[in-house]
Order: sequence, then structure tokens, then C-alpha cells
Amino acid sequence: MTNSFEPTIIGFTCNWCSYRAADLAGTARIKYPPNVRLIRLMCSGRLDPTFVFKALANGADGVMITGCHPGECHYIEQNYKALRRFQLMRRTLQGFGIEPARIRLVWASAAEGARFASEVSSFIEEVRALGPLHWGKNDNVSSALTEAPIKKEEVPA
Amino acid sequence: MSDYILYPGCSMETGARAYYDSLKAISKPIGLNLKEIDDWNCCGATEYFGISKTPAYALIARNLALASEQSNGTRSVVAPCSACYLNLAKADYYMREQPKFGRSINEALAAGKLSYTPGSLEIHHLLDVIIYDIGLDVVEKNVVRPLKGLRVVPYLGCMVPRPDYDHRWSDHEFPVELDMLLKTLGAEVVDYPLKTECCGGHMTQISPPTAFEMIRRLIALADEREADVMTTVCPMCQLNIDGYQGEMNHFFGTNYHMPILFFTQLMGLAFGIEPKELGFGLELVSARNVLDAIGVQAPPETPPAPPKRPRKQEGLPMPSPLIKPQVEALKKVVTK
Amino acid sequence: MTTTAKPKFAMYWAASCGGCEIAVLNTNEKILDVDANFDVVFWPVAMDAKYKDVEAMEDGSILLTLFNGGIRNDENEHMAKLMRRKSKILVAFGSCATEGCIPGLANLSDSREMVHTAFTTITTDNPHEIYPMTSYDVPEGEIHIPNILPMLKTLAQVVDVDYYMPGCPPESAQIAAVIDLVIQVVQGKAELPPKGSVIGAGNSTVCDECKRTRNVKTIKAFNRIWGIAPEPSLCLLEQGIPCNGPATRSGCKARCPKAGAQCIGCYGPADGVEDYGARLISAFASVLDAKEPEEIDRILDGLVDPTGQFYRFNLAGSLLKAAVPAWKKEKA
Amino acid sequence: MTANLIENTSPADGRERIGVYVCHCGTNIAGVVDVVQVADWAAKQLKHRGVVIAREYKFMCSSLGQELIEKDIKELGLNRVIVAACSPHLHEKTFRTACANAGLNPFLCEMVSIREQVSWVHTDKAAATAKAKAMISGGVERVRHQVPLEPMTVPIDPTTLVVGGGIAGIQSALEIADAGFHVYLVEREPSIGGHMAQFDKTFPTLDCSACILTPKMFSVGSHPNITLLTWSEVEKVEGYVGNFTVTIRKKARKIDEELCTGCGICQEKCPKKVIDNVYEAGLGYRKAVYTPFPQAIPNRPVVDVDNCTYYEKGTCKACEIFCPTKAIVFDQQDKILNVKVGNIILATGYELFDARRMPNYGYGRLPNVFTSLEIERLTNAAGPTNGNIVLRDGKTTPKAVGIIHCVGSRDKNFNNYCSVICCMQSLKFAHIIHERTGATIYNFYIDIRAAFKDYDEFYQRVLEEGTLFVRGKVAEVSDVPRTESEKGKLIIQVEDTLVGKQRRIPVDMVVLSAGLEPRKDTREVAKTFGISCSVNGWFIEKHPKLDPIATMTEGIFIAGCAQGPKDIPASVAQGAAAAARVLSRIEQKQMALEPVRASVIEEKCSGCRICNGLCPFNAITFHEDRMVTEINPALCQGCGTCVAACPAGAITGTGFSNDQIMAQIEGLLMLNVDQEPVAA
Repeated sequence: MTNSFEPTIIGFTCNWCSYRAADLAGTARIKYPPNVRLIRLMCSGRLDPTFVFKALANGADGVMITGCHPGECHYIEQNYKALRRFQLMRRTLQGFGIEPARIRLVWASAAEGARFASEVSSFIEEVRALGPLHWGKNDNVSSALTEAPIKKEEVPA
Repeated sequence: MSDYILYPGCSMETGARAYYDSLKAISKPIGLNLKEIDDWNCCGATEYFGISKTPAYALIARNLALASEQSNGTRSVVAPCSACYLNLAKADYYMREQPKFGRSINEALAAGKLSYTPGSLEIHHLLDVIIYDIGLDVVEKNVVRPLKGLRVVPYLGCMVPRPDYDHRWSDHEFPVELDMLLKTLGAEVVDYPLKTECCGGHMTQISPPTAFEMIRRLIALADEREADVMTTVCPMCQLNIDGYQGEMNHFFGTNYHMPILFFTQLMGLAFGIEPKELGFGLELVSARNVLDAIGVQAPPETPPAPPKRPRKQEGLPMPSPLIKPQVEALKKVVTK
Repeated sequence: MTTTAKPKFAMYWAASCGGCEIAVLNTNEKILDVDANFDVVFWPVAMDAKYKDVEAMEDGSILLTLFNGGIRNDENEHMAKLMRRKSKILVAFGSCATEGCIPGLANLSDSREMVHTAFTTITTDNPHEIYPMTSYDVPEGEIHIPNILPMLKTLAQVVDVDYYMPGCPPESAQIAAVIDLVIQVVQGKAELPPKGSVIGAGNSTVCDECKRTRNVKTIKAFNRIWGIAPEPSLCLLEQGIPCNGPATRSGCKARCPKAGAQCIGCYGPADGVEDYGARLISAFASVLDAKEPEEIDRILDGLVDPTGQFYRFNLAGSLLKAAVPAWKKEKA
Repeated sequence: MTANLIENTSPADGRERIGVYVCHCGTNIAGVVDVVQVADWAAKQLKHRGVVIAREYKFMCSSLGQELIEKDIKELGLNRVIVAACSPHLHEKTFRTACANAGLNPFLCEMVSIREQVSWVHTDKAAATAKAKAMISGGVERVRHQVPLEPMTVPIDPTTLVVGGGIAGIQSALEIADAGFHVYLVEREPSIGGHMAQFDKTFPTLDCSACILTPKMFSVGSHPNITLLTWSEVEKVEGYVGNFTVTIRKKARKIDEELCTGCGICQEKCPKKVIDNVYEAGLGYRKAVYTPFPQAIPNRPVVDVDNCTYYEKGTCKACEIFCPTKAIVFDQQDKILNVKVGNIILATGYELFDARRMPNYGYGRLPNVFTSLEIERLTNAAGPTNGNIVLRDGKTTPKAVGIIHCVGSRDKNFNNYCSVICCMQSLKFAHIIHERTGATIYNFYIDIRAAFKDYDEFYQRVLEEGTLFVRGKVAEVSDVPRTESEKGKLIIQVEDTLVGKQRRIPVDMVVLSAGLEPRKDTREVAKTFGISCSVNGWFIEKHPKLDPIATMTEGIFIAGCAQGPKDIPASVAQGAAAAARVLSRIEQKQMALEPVRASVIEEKCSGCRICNGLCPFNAITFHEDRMVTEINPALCQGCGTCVAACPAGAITGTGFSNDQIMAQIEGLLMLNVDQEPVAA
């Protein structure tokens, strides 16, 4: 993969923990790459898989879901729902040939600004290594019959 | 049967043969399946670290690289020697925690067509494996000859419980794993506050008096608390306390007799294995009293080791530092 | 609208199995009303007609076209555009046209791989690995066969669609109702629903029509329908059988659950749902009875092929539309 | 009541008139993001998406900045506002109020955080500017789909629940009760008083802890407005701010509190002695029927069912026989009370760090190593030794005592935080022990933190008394002598970092100034009351500086050590502050709730019951008759989990609707492929 590639990451943050962690990272001036764009939800439990698919379909190369640590959810236990959806989502996305690593779940408390920043950075690097997804950008008509047919094992992963 | 990659390290076939023999003897009954790394090299328990980090760690990492290459599935590396354990764990830890450093190490390994992904292997000390993977219940099942009435000092030395990169031990100062094991073997465990104190280590080479005092302190307490035997998990500790006990006695004019055995030897005894197979008799401070205590026939005394030949001065003399005129001369050459 | 000249009716099948036509015929006598009230100008399965005849018609001259099947090759695409031009009301008829349906599952793989599978694997006796060619010279001249597109598209992804009628196939009763409605409209007795709306289906989900008793849901483990003997009156999902009913549009009278089989979702998503599969993922996952990642995985292992489970009918119509191989096609 | 949606503002009609305001925040933003460029980019490129005006200004939050917005709303008829500035957690209220002043529904104003999320965390100006654009584009898309919301108001029940009868809880209860409102004070132990009741003296004034505490305890016990429920625990909390229903288990005392006069004969006659691990910290004994200490409030004993002979053997009954008022009721059962309260104050206190977790200090292994709480009892005249400071043998007076600070605190192996009170407490011990025994006292400290009124003076005083201070973290406390002089002593091995060398100091007694820890069950308690805990396990306050009393959950306040380590004055102050907050709520009689909440579209709901089990606040109810689910807007906290879970898409969430978020995603990614935004 060329290092010139700049991935675009959509991040979903929970209003009580991770969004505040992002705020803290800001107030503490902790630097991380600008590839991530955050969306505030009230809780990671609000995370609808539709949002993730939408983001990927609209050109995001990776999606980061963040919430309060298990047991510390502001809404008691809704982050467990997020966890379960996340795990099922990863499985489903694999069926779409999307590397599970393209979506990451991160627990970050309001106090963990530094952790938030480092998670963002490492995720960006991981996605950068995976290369662009560019969903929906290769949808141009071409001939399936005039080209040599390929066997399953030859299909690019 | 649980599979492990074994990193024996230099001492196992030399100084600590008793350890290796007894390990081999006990591994079958407790279902410990060890596969030795092919073509392993020194664990790096040297002062090399002080001189140049990268080669020092690359040296260690080579073992890890080989291990993961030959692992076929198993992730656990077990090192019986505490120095080996510490160094392997340390290398893995630093490569993991400092990705940049990890990369540079891998660049070095690449020269030998090798590479190691930090964290891909779990480095365990033998004791940790026996307690937490195999389990005391399995050990207990194998005990046929409980070490009744044998007062044993659990001594770990400094390197196993500290710094404990992967939080494997119950505590860093007072780990209880060895105590638990000995209890399981039916022995009487002596409360031994010095269990993680220094055994003298390399001090025996640098400043013998210092080392002797450290050794004395350990043995004195064991003796004071009426121990029959000390047991350890570390070849270095065993070597110091066993090998230097005589000199120490001589130095202080004391007359301690405190045999020190590897915990695997005691396990073997409790499992009813023949002392010979367990490397009994190799120790300098005879552990016959131990065998007598539990009524086992001791193997015949081994003939005393031949006197050591005095060391020859070898190698070239140290190069003397450049002196001023030479420097000037060099400068000229350079400026030309 | 004048009743002297009968309004024109057309029906076309693109990439589909023909089930939709059967469903139409299953409306029994109703089919006569169609003939009585419409002048059927084009319906390949029922009557002989040539594309050029359609091309000859003036634009918008056909009142109602029921278009079933997805857009898999360039012929489908051409016809979709043609029918759009010629008809006033274009209805995406059946699951294929509305959301891709089973043919859409081919979007999970590269179209070239699909061709390979179709022509040289066990499915076909083709020892010399002969593949179709898009153009071929015969004594009579050069003949063409349609080329296959990289992925199957729904009708709406190719042309503007007036109404959607889901179902694989649509329930005959629903078809009959729609035909009635259109006739009423023709006779000026009724109003057409707003453009873009779904017709011939309910606007709630299958559970609404399912008579099985339901409790607060938790899923402890997933079962295959043949793995257990489902308790006949209890909600299937509560018995761990992955029933798509909760997310699937009503209108089928909950046929499958009634018969003891889980809903597989042929009526597609309910109103305003952007991604059918996502709804199910979210719903199923939300009610799993586990908190530890390992435990969750253990339960999810029981859900073989989640992608197929959630996108059996809706893949081409989903947000992601197709799997990486299909997208990647042109990248290499 | 519920947040109502106004349909005609659906984005499709393209009637949005959006104003975009980009804040420089001095150079905080402008230093990294090219705000001017961003502003006129927004004006040009986002026109087709409803942006009619885009401005940049030095400080949007200044009154001038706000006026700017208000003016535009009035003159340009804006019906949506985007403020690209700091985090909404700082100024969302500011700008929403400004919009409201100008007659725009405040919820049609959205903030985009280009300071915390852009200028402060990125260095590459071009990239930062691009990201700011993307985020504004996302914000615009989101706000287009925003609908006006109306907050709902709920009445406030004037009754208050205070949990925890330590000094903080006592203070809160008294403040509110004195103001004339009713309070339920729930305490787990048989008596109120908490840790303070165990102490001997209080630093720095050295006045007797009991002497200053018991009057307060007494007025709690006798206050007409306080219902005191000791030996009781809260089991369930339902409802929402202003309208909580709390289920309390009143554990069976086996004593009829009405009949009992607290004469104490039962305790006298009870033949069973039990080690008192709570009040006497394991150093003393109590009976199987007991009041923890003489001044206990209420002065009513409790029968310790686990140790009472009657419950073991079915015989004895000494207490029953001798009780003059026949108040002993062996078959008394737990009572379950349901009380309605409007606000709740949690003052559940702390637990002492278990020094056994540091084996190298020898507590539990070496007899003469004591914890701070044990010393409190030893020095206490009412304690097991009547205030004689002796070794475990019960007679020997120590000649040298080592006090180790920061045990379990400021230590990455245990707790990173400073336990605040240990320094002063250790100084207090140093003074008392020296005064009573004349022993040589060593203090082993990392830093001396004596930072409050008169604290440092006390430190000076103790210094002058000749107490020795060794700066360094103690490595170990050992009973293994190296020299004759060490024989029979406890040797403290420490690096004296001021002298820069290792020292071994032999002493007779070691005092471990153990740190403060959250109670073991803090997380469960937090769960019961619907609040959350910090990484360290203390209750999380709403804001560390500006609101250390409220929690994220409306109507639930925290006071005392439950919120974090603090000394008595601080606990009292926080207790009073919490009371003040509650009182102001009570005076308001009602309060407005954030209109962010979920609602079910009935005709879409098929009653699949997927969502029914998902709400921890029990806001979701299922109507068997109509086979539809309904959400109680007052109970709904707006997390949106059910919105995301509904397979039919039948649940909508105001403020965070699917439309809004999907639109925001689109907006954020419009600039992704090519920098020019595409038409929406």
C-alpha cells in the first residue's frame, strides 16, 4: 500500500464518555492525525449498523465506534448492546469481503483523552495499511463475458 | 497434553543439568509436552545491554523469531531458567511497547531472513506453566510419595517475579506460587521473607565478599527457621547458593549445610521417580538428608570434581586510547 | 381518461425466475379483468411481441408496466430504459425489481467468477470449457448476446420508478387488489397513492400478521429450523430460530411462520428503512443474552452465514449493494 | 408533554435558511484553521444546501458574537444555525439561548467542535482546514434534518433521600430538614456516624472527634423532619428526577424499636463475645447483641444473627429473659419500604485500602504492623485498650514507631491517586503517639501534602516535636535482622532520597497510613441509582470543577468520599452544598428535561417486542391488547438504544434521529472523494 493514501475514518462517540475523551484530548493538546471525523451520539447503544454501512458505502475507509467502558455506561448497560451489534456487524461485513479490522470498537472513559487519541492514531494506521475501500467508486460497466472468467480461488480477497 | 515450545538456555545442559533431567522426568506424568526450539542461541543474559541495545535485543529476538517460525500453532514458550525467561519476556515487551524499536529489531532479524511479531508468543516461566496451565490438581494426582515432614524454603530469586511484564505472578515481593506447589507436594513450607532477595548473582565474580554476605543472609535465615532444604526456580540461584556455600562458610568461619534443589527435583521425588533420574548427587552440598527424611535410597556419591585449572589470560590487550600527537596525525590524514 | 380506447398494459421480465408471472396468473379470473380493462400490448411470457414494436410506440403511451426482475445484463438495462420511456406508470414488480432478490446474491462475487461457476462447474456439462461470446458470426450474419454487468442492480438503480411491489413473488391476492385499484383509477373512482410508495403490501412488519405469542425477547442460542422441534404457538425468534419477520414488511399474512418456518424476508424492509439487513443485525444483537465477547461469539457461531441470513433478498437494494470483489473489479 | 415534532419543517421542502458562524476563538482556532477561507467556502459551496449566510468572528461566545446571530435570525429569517467553535459541552447552551432570544427554537442550533476536535489536535493547517469544512458540511446536513423540540417539565417531590449516615450524609440531611423539608436517611450499619465516629482526634485542631460529631448525630436522631432508617439498604430505585420511587430493605434488628429503651441490659447479659471487625477494626470485641458504640444513634441494639447462640443452637435467649421491656423479637422479619422522593443524595463514603495487598509491608504477617484505622482505635480513649498505645501483645509500649505514608496510594501497582488525608492523619498519629508514649517517631513519606487551613502549621509543630521524617518510599518491612541491633525489631528498608542512600531503620511498631478506596460495592450502587463510576471507582461528578456535586443523572447528587478522597471539612462542605442544590430544586417545584427522547410510531409497530427488554429505565411498556409498544417520555433518558434496535424502524429519537445522523454522515463524506461538495 502506498503511504500517500489518506484514509477517511468516521467515528461515532458517546456523549458522556468518548466524546468527552475527545474534548479532553483537545484541551490537553494531544495530537492525532486529522483523518477521523466524529459524530456525537447520546450513547454507543444508539449506534445503528445502518450508520456504519452508510459510512462505508459513502466512501469512508473505516469506522470507529466508541463508548463507555463496560459497566460504566451512563445508561447503565447500553454499551453492551453496542458490543453485541459490533460483533455481529463484523461477521456480516466479512461476508461482504470487508476486512473486520475496518471497524473498531473502543472503550474510552471521559478521563482517557490520551487513550482516545492513541486509539485513533493506531486505527488510522491500521486502515492505512489495509488501503482504500472506496466503496461504490468502481461501479463502471464492463464486460464479464469478454474477459477471462476467474475461479473462486483467484478472486482478490 | 499441552504443547509448549521449550527454550532451554545454556545452563540446562551444564550447570543446571539436575534441573533439566528432573524437568524431563516430571514433564510426562503432568502431561507437559515440550518441543525444543531448533538452533536457539544465547538468551542474552549478558552485559551486552550496557554496550549496545539493538544487537543485544536482536540476539534475544532471534530465539523468539525461530520459536514463532517453528511454533506450528502453539503460542506458549516456556523457559525454565529465570534469566532466559526474563530476557525473552523483556525483548517481547519492549518490542511490543516501543513499536519503533520493534521495527529496528525486525530490520536486524531480516538480515537472517527472520522476523518476529511482538506479542505473538506468550513467554512463560516453567513454574507459571505448572501452576496456572497444568494446574495443582494435576500435580496432586501424581503425588505418590508426599514429602511429609520435609521443611522446605521456597526461594525464587529476583528475576522470575520481577518486573513481571505480563502480570503472571500473585505478587512481586511475596509470590505464593512456589509455596502452593510445595504444599501440594506435601512438604512443610517455611515462611521465608527473603524469597525474592538477591542470591548474589554476578557479584561472585565482581566482589566475592559482597556475594558471600548475600548468600550467608539467605542460608542463615533458612537455617534459623529449621529448614531441611531450600528449593529454587533459578539455575543462577542454585549455582550461587550451592556452589559458593563452601567458600562462604570458609569466609565467615561458619558451618552451614543447606542443600538447595530445583523445585522440579522435589516434584520428581514426590512423584516417586528415582533420585538418579532427577539429577540427585549433582549438587555440591549433598541433599542426602532430604532423601533420608522421606526414606529414599540415595544414589552413590559422585567422585569430587577435579580441581579447576587456573584461568589463562587470553585475547588481545585492550587498545590504549589515542593520545594527542596521534590525533593530530589523524587530523592531517583526514584533512588531506 | 377516456374509456373508449382501452389503456395499454405491459409486463416485462428481466433477470428473474418467472415466478412473478406465475403469481399474476394465480390471480385466476382477475386476469380477465386485466384483459377487459386494458389493451395488453407487450408481455413476452404471455404473447408474442417484438422489442421493435415497443420502440415504435410513442413515449408514455403505455399506462401501466409491471416490470419484474433485476438488471443483470445490458439487455435488461436497455429494456428498463425503454419501458420507462414508453410507460406512464412503471411498477417495480416483485422482489428482484425492487431489491435484487436471489439473483442479487451473485453480487457477493465477481461477475466473472459467477460466469465461471455457471458454465464450467458441476452446474453445467461443459468439458471443453466453452464460454458464451457477446458477438458471433454465423452465415446469416453477426449475432449478439447481451453482456453481463459487473453487478445486479435493482430497477430503481437504473431508471425512475413510480411504485414498488415487493414479494417473491408478490401475493396473488395483493396483485389482484392492485389491479383493482388501477382499474378504479382508470375509471376515475380512485386516486393513485403518492409516487414512490409501496403498493400491494402492508406498512408494518410480518409480526403484525403473525399469530404466535410473543414475550420480552432474549436469544440464548440460535437454532436451525431442522435442529429443533419448534413450539407451535411461540414466537420462532424466541426459540432461537433466526426469523426475519420483525424487520420484514407485512402483506404476506405471515405465511412462513404460520407454516412453522421462519420468515426469510422476501417482502423486504418496512417503510423508511434504509438498510434491511442492518435492522436485523441491530435487533438480533440487541437481544442476545450475553455480555462477554467470547460468550457473544459463542452464540453468534450458531448463526451460520449472517450475510446470507440478513441480505438474502435485499443485497442489491442494500446500502452496500455488493461485496468487495464486485466493487474491486475495475481496481486491479 | 413529549417533545413534539413539527412536520412542515422536513428538509425536502428546501425552505431551510441556514446561518454558519465560524469562531476564531482568538488564535485557538484561527491559529490552525483558516477560518476566513472556511467561512466563505461555506457561503459559496453550501449555498445549494440552504446556507444563506456564513460569517467568521473573533469570539462567537462573546455578547457581540451572540448578537450577530440574533440579528441575522431576525433580519435574514434564518431558521437553522450552525456554530463552528468549541465543544458543545461548553457553549451549546450559550448559543441555543441566543437563538431562543431571537425567537428561534433553540434545538435548531447545532455546534460543530472545530477547536477540541480540529485546531487543538491537528498541526497540518491545510488538513485541519479541510476537516473543519467537512465537519461543517456534516453539521449543515444534520441541522437541516433537525426539527424544533419542546422540553417537557416535571414536578419535583419535596422529599429527599440521603444514602449514607457518615458526616457528609448527616450534614446534608440536617441542612434539608432544617429548611423544613422531609428527609429519609438510610444507613447500612446499626448506627449513623460513619468513619468519623471511630476516630480519636481530628487534625489539625486535635479536637475530639466524638465530641464534635455526637451532637450532630443526636439532632439527626431527634429531628422531626428526618426519618432515620439504620440497619437498612436501598434495593431499587425507579422513576426519574422529582419522582423517584425507592425500595428500602429495613433489615430485622430482632428488636422492637418502639419498646426498646436502649438501656443496654441485653448487651450486658449476652454471653457471646464477637470480634468487632467494623467499629473496633478487629482490635476489640462486642456482644452478639450490640450497639456499635455507646453514643450510637439510634440507641437501639441489633442482634447479630450470624453469631447469636440462639440462632445457632436455639437456646440461650439471655437477652430476651433479661430485657425489662420485652423488646427482643427473635422472629422479626426484614421490612420492605417504598418511599417517594424528588431528589437523592449519595454519601456512601469509602473503604480503607487493604494493606494485605502489599505483603512486603507485612500487614497480617508481622503482628506489630498496624493500619491507620487500628491506630485510631488504639489511641481512642473509648477504644479496646482505653487509649493505651501498645503492641499486639497488649502490654509492651513501643519505643520506636515508623509511620509509612501513601500505602496503596500514589502507587501504580494499586491506586494512582493521592488519598488526600493520609499525610495529615500520619502527622496526627505522630503527634499523639509521641505525646502518649514518648516513642521516637519516623515518618516515611513521598511528599508532605499539608495544603489547607492550619494544616502546614500543624506539620511545623510536629517537626518541632522532634518527629523524624525520611523522604522515600519504603521498600519493605522485615523481621529478618542483619545485625545484632536489629534482632527482635521490625526493620524498615527505605531509600532516603534526601541523603541518597539506603537505610534500615529498626522500630517496634509500624503504622501503615492506608489510602482510601471506593467501597467494594460502589459499582452495584452506581447501577442501582443509574450513575457511573470513574476508572478508579469513585462516583463521577457532572463536572470535575464546575459541578462536583451533581451527577450525569438528573436528581442524583453525591457528597463526601463517595465522590473522591477528602477530609472532614471538605465532606461537610460538600454535604451542605448537595443539600443546597436539592433545596433550590425543591423551591423551583418543577424542572425542564432535555427533549432528547424516543417515541414509537404506533401504526408501524408490529409488537415484535424486540425493544421491550432493552430499557434499563423501564420506560418501555407493551400493551398486550393493542399489541404495540409505548415509551414513557418522562422515564426515557434518550440513549436511543431502542431506536437503533427496532427492526421495523418504528421508533424515532428526537435530537438524534436517523435522518439527522444519516445526513451528517453524507455531509461529512461529501468532501471525501473530490474536494468540491456534490449537490444534496
